[in-house]
Amino acid sequence: MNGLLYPFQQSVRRDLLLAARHKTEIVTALFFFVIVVNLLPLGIGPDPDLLRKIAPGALWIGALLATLLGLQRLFAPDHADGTLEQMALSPQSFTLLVAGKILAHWVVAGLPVVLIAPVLGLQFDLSGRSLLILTVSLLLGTPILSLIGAVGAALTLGVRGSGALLSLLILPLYIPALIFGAGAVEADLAGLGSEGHLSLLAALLVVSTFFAPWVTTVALRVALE
Amino acid sequence: MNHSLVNWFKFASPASFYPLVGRLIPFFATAAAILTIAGLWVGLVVAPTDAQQGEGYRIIFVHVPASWMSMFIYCVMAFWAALGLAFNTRLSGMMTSALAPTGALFAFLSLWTGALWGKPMWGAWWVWDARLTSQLILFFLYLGFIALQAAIDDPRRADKAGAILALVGVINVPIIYFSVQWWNTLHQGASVSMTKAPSMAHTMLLGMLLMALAFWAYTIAVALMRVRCIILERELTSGWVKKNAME
Amino acid sequence: MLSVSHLTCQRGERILFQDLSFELPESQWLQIAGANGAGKTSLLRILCGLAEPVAGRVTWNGKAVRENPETYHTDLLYLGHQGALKEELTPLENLALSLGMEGFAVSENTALAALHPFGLQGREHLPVRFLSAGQRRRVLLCRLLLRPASLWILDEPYTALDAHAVGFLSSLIETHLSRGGSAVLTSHQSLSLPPGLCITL
Amino acid sequence: MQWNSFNDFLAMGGYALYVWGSIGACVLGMGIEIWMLKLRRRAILARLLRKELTQ
Repeated sequence: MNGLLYPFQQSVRRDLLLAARHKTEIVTALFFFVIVVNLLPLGIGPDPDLLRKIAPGALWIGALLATLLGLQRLFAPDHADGTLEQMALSPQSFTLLVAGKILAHWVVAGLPVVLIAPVLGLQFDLSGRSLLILTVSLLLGTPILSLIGAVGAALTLGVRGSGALLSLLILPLYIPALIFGAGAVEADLAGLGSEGHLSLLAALLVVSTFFAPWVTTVALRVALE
Repeated sequence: MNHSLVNWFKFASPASFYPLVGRLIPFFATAAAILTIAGLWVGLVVAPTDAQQGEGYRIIFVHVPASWMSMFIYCVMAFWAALGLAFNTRLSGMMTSALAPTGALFAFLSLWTGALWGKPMWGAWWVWDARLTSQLILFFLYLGFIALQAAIDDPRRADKAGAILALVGVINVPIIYFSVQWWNTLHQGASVSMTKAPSMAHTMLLGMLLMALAFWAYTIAVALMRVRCIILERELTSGWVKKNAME
Repeated sequence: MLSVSHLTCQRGERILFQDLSFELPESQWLQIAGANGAGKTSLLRILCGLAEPVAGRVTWNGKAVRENPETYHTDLLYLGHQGALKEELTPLENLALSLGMEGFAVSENTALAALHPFGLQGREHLPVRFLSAGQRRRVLLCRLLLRPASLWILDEPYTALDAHAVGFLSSLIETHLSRGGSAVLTSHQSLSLPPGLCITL
Repeated sequence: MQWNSFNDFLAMGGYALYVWGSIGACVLGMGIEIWMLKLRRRAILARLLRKELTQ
């Protein structure tokens, strides 16, 4: 038993290894994000001024949906093959292992979105400064989506129709993150500065990092009964 | 099913709670009826016409109490949820599930009456006003809770999962209200706001208070009726149900 | 020492068992017999602290198992029905990572040394997907060698094992008991083990 | 008393649709909720009776 970090790191490593064995899955989640965001100009029209206005909202809603897509595979496979039970019975704190899984989910579902966001931002004719703020807001925001989403995934584990149910449960809880994240760029363009939005987003991140893994563990123990 | 389950408070066990509730329901039901009639009478007949909004403002006599109730019920649900998780009494889970549909109804009525009030005043059926938007999100939270409980078959797991969602929700409600407020001031500069209630004459306040009490009594009566149904559905096998289900 | 008092378990509206009490002292083993669906697995899950009984208490060394699970779990090793193995990972990775997550750093050759007595040479680097049910079971049983635990709770450990593996597992259990450990098993076959307690649900 | 005749009361100063629409929705909503609860209770008692007869 050496330290608290080792089990956490092993939990992250296992999920990343599993994701690496399913490379196609990472890529499909990313392409889903790209396609959803690119649908908007096709639906709304190519006018640059309009696109620049809706760009933050479009990218954020794309990130929201991409994370939601990935949440299905957060606990369900482990529940099916019994590894989740073993994690619940581990001498290490179950919350720590769950936190590891959530971090791995963010690395697989959230990080690619953050990395590709600037490229998509160019499609929406965003200026350099707005691109930077948008990427920072996504960098702060996507972990929140994974954390809160994990609570929903745990609550709907093994429940019939959990796909639609998960989005109904979680999307209302995503709204503060969406408002602060997408609003950051808007505020900056309006000259109000984006510090307010980004600091609130960071606060949301700290609060959810602190509470979400514990609540997810409680929900998982209920699901495992 | 031995009844030696040690419960924190005597009527926590559904068997002794069922007849007790049976006697309370008529009391709350009549109180709700009387208060509603009194409230509508004061609101629609006695209360004076408003200077700016004419007679249209009378919608607040149902709109504001409905909004209050939708938020109040969610907090009561969170209270029962916390109780259920802490003391593991079956009854708390049943109370939470019994309250949810009524809360959802009031959230919907608040949105419906808000739209009907917005149309004559601001010319649009839906106004992206901070309070109405938050009310809409609260309605989604209710739907999420009801959908989650409906999707889980095992009553014990449904209670616990619902309790967790209610507590997560009740923590998020103020955050959502704050973020929508923040969003509203950014985009509209708060020019259009429903929160500015018209100057409240004495009788108007009385009318709203009566309607709030009426909705409150109504909620208790309906929630108790529903909790009796839930008790019957869940305890169908145990002996006592056969005896006094008719009470 | 594991002690159970007045345990009652209910699934849906059916009561599986009622007022069950027993104690399992050190170096003793307990067989739980009973038809399928009699509640054997439910009892095991209650003993592990995964499920909550309708009534009754389960204590390990005097402390309730559900109070602070981490201390109980350091002594507990539970093998359930399911394989608890990741299909895409190799047996080596499965063992190393699952034990790592329990805080036991396992080097590659200790894991290899555990796999060989179970006749898994040459398959250490093959994803579990390609292994047969029996081989998967044996990979799982390697945890018994690598994971120090004083209480073993094994659900149908002998299923899908060939004669050699059955013998090896029985000897493993015997050495575990001789070192003061205790074990709870469910099984349909008659077991070539020293006489132990038995409960029929 | 604000209204000098019953029709004025019904007209509600030109906002009849909105005011009666709101109050009507509330009364309707509450009525439906109570009615559905009655149905639900009757269904449970019927199921109880059927179980009783079969035993």
